[in-house]
Amino acid sequence: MKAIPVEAGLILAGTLFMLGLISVLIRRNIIFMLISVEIMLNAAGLAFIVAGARWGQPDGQVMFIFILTMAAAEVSVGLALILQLYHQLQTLDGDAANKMKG
Amino acid sequence: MELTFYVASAIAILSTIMVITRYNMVHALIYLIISFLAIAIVLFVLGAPFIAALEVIIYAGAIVVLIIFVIMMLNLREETVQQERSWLTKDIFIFPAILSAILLAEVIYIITSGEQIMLDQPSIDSSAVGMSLYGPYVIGVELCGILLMSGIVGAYHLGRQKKKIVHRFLEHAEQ
Amino acid sequence: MEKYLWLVPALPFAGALILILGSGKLTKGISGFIGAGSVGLSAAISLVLGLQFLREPATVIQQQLWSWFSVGGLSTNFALHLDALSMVFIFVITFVGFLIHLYSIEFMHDDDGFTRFFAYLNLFVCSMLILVLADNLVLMYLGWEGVGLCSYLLIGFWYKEEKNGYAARKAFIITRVGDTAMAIGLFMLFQTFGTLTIQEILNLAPQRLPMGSETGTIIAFLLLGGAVGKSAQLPLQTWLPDAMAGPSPVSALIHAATMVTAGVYLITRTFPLFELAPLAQNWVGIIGAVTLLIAGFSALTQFDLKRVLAYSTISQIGYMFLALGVGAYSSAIFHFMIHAFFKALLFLGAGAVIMVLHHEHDMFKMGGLKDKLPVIFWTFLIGAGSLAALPFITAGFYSKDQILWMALASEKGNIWFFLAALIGAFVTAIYTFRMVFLTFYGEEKTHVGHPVGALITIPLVILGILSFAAGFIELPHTLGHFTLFSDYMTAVVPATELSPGIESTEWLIQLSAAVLCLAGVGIAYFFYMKRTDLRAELKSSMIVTNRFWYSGWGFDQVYDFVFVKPYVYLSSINKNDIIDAFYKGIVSVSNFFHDAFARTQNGVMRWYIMGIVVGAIFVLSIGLLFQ
Amino acid sequence: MVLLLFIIILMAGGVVAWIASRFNETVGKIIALLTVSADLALSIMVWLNRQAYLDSSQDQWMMRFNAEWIPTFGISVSFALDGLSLLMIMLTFFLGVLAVLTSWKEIEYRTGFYYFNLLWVLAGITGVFLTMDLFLFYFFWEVMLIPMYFLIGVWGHENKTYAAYKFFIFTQASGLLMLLAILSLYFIHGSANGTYTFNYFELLNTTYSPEVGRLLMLGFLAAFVVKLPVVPFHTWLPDAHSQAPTAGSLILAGLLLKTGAYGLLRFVVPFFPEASLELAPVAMLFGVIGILYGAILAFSQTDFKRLVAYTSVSHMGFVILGVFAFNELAWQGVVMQMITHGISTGALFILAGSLYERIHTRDITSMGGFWARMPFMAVIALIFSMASLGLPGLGNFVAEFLTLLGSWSANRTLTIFAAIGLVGATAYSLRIMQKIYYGEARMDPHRSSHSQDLGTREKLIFIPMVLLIVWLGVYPQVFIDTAKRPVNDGLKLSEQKIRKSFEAREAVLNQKGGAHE
Repeated sequence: MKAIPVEAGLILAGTLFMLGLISVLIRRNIIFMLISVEIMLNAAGLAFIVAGARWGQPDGQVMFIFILTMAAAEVSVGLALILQLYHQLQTLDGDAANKMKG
Repeated sequence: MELTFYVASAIAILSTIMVITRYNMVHALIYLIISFLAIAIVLFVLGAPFIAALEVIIYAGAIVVLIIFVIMMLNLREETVQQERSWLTKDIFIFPAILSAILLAEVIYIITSGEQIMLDQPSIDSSAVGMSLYGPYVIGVELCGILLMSGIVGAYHLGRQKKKIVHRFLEHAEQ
Repeated sequence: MEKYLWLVPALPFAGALILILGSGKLTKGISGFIGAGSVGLSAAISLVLGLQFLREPATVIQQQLWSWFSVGGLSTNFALHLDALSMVFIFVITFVGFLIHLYSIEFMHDDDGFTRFFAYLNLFVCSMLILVLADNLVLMYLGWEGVGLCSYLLIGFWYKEEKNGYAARKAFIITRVGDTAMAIGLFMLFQTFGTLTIQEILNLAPQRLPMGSETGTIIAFLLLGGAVGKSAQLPLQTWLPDAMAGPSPVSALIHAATMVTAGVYLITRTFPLFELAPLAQNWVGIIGAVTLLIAGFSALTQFDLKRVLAYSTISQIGYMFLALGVGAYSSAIFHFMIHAFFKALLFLGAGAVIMVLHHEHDMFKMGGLKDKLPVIFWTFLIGAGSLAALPFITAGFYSKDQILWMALASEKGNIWFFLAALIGAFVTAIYTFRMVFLTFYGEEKTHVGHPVGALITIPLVILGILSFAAGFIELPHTLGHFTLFSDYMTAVVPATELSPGIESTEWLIQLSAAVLCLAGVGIAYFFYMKRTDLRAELKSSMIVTNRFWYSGWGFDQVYDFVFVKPYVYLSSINKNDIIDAFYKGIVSVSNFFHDAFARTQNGVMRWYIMGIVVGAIFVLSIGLLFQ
Repeated sequence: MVLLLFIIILMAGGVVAWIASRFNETVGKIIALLTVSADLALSIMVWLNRQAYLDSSQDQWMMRFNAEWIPTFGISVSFALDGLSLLMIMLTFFLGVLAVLTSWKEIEYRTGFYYFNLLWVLAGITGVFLTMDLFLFYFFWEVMLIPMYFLIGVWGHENKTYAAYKFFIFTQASGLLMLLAILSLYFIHGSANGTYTFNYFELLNTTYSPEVGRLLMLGFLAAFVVKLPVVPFHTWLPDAHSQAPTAGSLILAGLLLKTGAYGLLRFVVPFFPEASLELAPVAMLFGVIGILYGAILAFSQTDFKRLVAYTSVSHMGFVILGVFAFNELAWQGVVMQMITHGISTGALFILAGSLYERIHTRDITSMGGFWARMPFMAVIALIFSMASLGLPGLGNFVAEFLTLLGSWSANRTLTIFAAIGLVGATAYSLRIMQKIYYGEARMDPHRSSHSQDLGTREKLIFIPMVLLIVWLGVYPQVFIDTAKRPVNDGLKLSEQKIRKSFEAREAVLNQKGGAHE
């Protein structure tokens, strides 16, 4: 099996993470923001896997499972919040929910 | 194998770019599935077949389906796309892109500054992961259980369709 | 009788207390009776004591009342000490005080604050008695400040006029400046001697303080500071003319006869300290000489009757200081006593005139009162004669002549002191008779109200007799050589040492003084009786000098400019406390940052994420730069 | 036990008064009055028997009370009473009674809570004066702070919130520094001796290097100089004084400031005599600056209460001047100053309150000519403005005279400047008389028509104050004797400590010298 450099894996994770980040920053639609967060979480998980593969240890995969669990919980709560928001404000505009500004 | 990795990586990046530039939410989600699948391949290549499977099942399957359900529940139509088109202009990209580029450059610099190490470890099978999970990480598993539990309760509570004011600041908006 | 010494100050105090507590409930008759009666009783006691002292001048009566405070080596008592010197003072205070109380009963009769007036006046008499009877300097300081307070209250007695209040305040603050110097003197005395009892200090002084030592000189100067403040001498004299805002009996009692001579008492009392500091003693003389001239010339130009008398008081106290400066203590005290008689007489007379003329103070609007008010005229004339020191027949001549002689003849005297005193005498004669001629001669300019009653005339007559006759208890060598008073005073103060071989010139000096005095009267007669037309010409030719003298040599203006204005300015620009600005600054800085950070809390989620990103970039960059 | 009783009576009285006021306000007032009066009577009884108490103990302490509180941390409920604290608590209860009386009519809403706060402030102050456990001391320091904050913040005048915050932040910030110093002391003592305790008497024997001593002293000093207050930490005081209700100003000026002075005498100097000695010239300089600065500022104020507040700044300058003069005269002067200032300034604040009740303004430029209308009040004002300018025969003179006499031997130049402050005092005191009582009546008749002279209740307040200030002026010996032991012992203790540390240092030097030889 031909070896893949660690850097390549990490750069892929980093790039995906940055793309997710850009998306969070530019989107106003709150569902898109949620999707972007998923991308970022996934990228972070990927980085763990790369690191785990680097050392040949299962810990990276364990971490991925934890992240996965968290992502699942986050999505379910996040979607519930989106539903509420949409019912309350009749919009998916994340900026509309700014009543907590100082 | 190596080639597979690079191709899958390229597809993952490209499809993610497509995700973040779509106006239509369903299109974006389709691209997202592609991205997840590509990443699953990457994971497989990196010697984590079990995780690759989880990626496909939970990310590409469960999570995306959940989002699509919500989109259907909210009954979003063409006007959402129009709205998205008006929100997502070209210039809004500039500043976040610059910031992210800087960050990425720094990360890449940090990653590449060390000596090059090849990933040639054999794949770690699911039993090793399982041993680890229920061995040293058992506390984490318990905590995940609690998290999921509270996630379910929270989602149920928040998702109830009763017209209920969840926060005093929203009172005015409701009226 | 000695047992009852404490009654002398206590009686007026009790009177004051009753009057204060009973104010509003006592009738005027009772108030007057209590006021005058308590002082009268004091006067009677002091008269009896005085007779004893005349037989036995060296008597000393000590009376310890109670311990005031005793801390860390300082023990201060409420204790009285009566000796020949304080005897003269308590006699003058109680006796003149009593006469003035009598006078006031009629003078103040129509005033609303009748009871209040007598309460203050009694309190004053009490404080003044404590001042002169005090056995230690702290108690003396109590009396010293007490008279200051009463002076403040009485100058501002007619409180409805705001300017009276300001005059009172000015008097208090300026004397307080002197008092502060004196207080510092007390601190030094305590450090040097470990006690503040006067007699102990005086006994220890020659051992602890070598002749002309620095400490001794500073102490003497500080005490002089106190004396100068209270006695309205240069440079703290400016309060006295303004103090005339008070009722005339007050001016007579406080600002002529008693309180203003407290400085003379202080210096005489502590004369050994001054003897040990020749520099300071010389300055006492210099201050006296300069003050008597400045005040004399100022008196020449005044047109308010009472201000003339005020300046003349400053001038006469200058004479006393001059005498003290040349070591002629008994002469100073003698002049104090005589001055108390004739100046009280003049003020009371002036007060009567002013009352009769419906509160007219301007001499140029008076005139022709000679026949209308004969008793006042004659007694006033005696007083004026005494003030001008008309030769041979008036008491003032004998007391002032002694000072003139001592200024030259004493070992510490010199020709400049003498010349100053001589010129002063000349000026005194001019302004005194200018006053007499303007007030009583010429044609009547203001309508004369109802004539004065017995309670006013009797004190005038008694004081008139005293101003005339009291001089004969001390006659110079050339004229009978009768030295009752100076013999009496030797129990307390030493006789003045004369320069050798000067005795023979005494008659010459007396002659020159007499001639100058008469010349002064003549000049006053010429300008104010004979050739009144020349007056305006003279005035216009000397308009600048006139104005300068009229304003009391510009001291008020200078002080105003140097002290008062800067203080008020400094105070008013800093009304809101510049230091608070610092704390307010802290507040506004934190408010600024609060506003700045609050703005980032804008509720837009992406903005927060942006913050995280920027933070991450920052941290990573720092890490990369300093790895 | 009596010592504990002093505080418990007040605290319990406060709670009972609060509850009672819910049903009947007058009953609440009467309970408050009785509570403080009981304490006053109790303290006077102790005072009258002071000789017996002194005879029964071998040192300056007349009474002690000790009980465990949190033994694990060495915290105990520990009280002790000596002459100094006795004088202070008598003053506390005396002014406390007056404070209750002045509030009788002034407080119109939430009366019960008001009296609760008032009594708890007094309890806190009493605790500060009595406690001998530093932890408890800090506790009481806070107890007096928080109710005071409410007194200002709830019942104050137009700008009360600002003033209350300012007061709270200043005292709290400085108090935290003190807490830091207390804790450091606790740990230093504990690590050196093995016993961790907050006990005053134990901590008194702590030894530390001069540098540490200096730092710790600054911690304590911070709390006390802010409370005192010393320029430039005084700016909370004019605001707090002028905005507080009359009783609040009375307690602030009369008692709260004294806790600062008391702390200097009780803690700063005995704990850190060496460091204090080093600091003395600077501290005295600040005292003199305070005297002069306060006098100058008082002169230009137009708000009566603000004016009086600045006179407090000026008078408290004498306290710090005297404390750092380190001799018996000055310290006795300081003790006298604490008492007399409490009475004279307190009286001026009550006068301001009485005027405010009548004409609803504190602006002295709009007053004038009140002598004719209110002669009795004018006499009272005269007496207390004379007291504040230091007229002999009234208490303040004795205090200032002794302080200056003592500080003269410590530092001449500064004493001269401090004495000049007396002239400044004359200027501002007479300004009070001039602006308020002299001159023609300036208020328009419509507003001042109901301005009558003092009533019976007010006379009942002022006459004891006048008697006391005169007593302090002409026969202060009893008070001086009461404070004699603590003052002398405190000075002796500090002197011993300084000598010991000098000897120790010399020994070290000698050793070093020996090594060189």
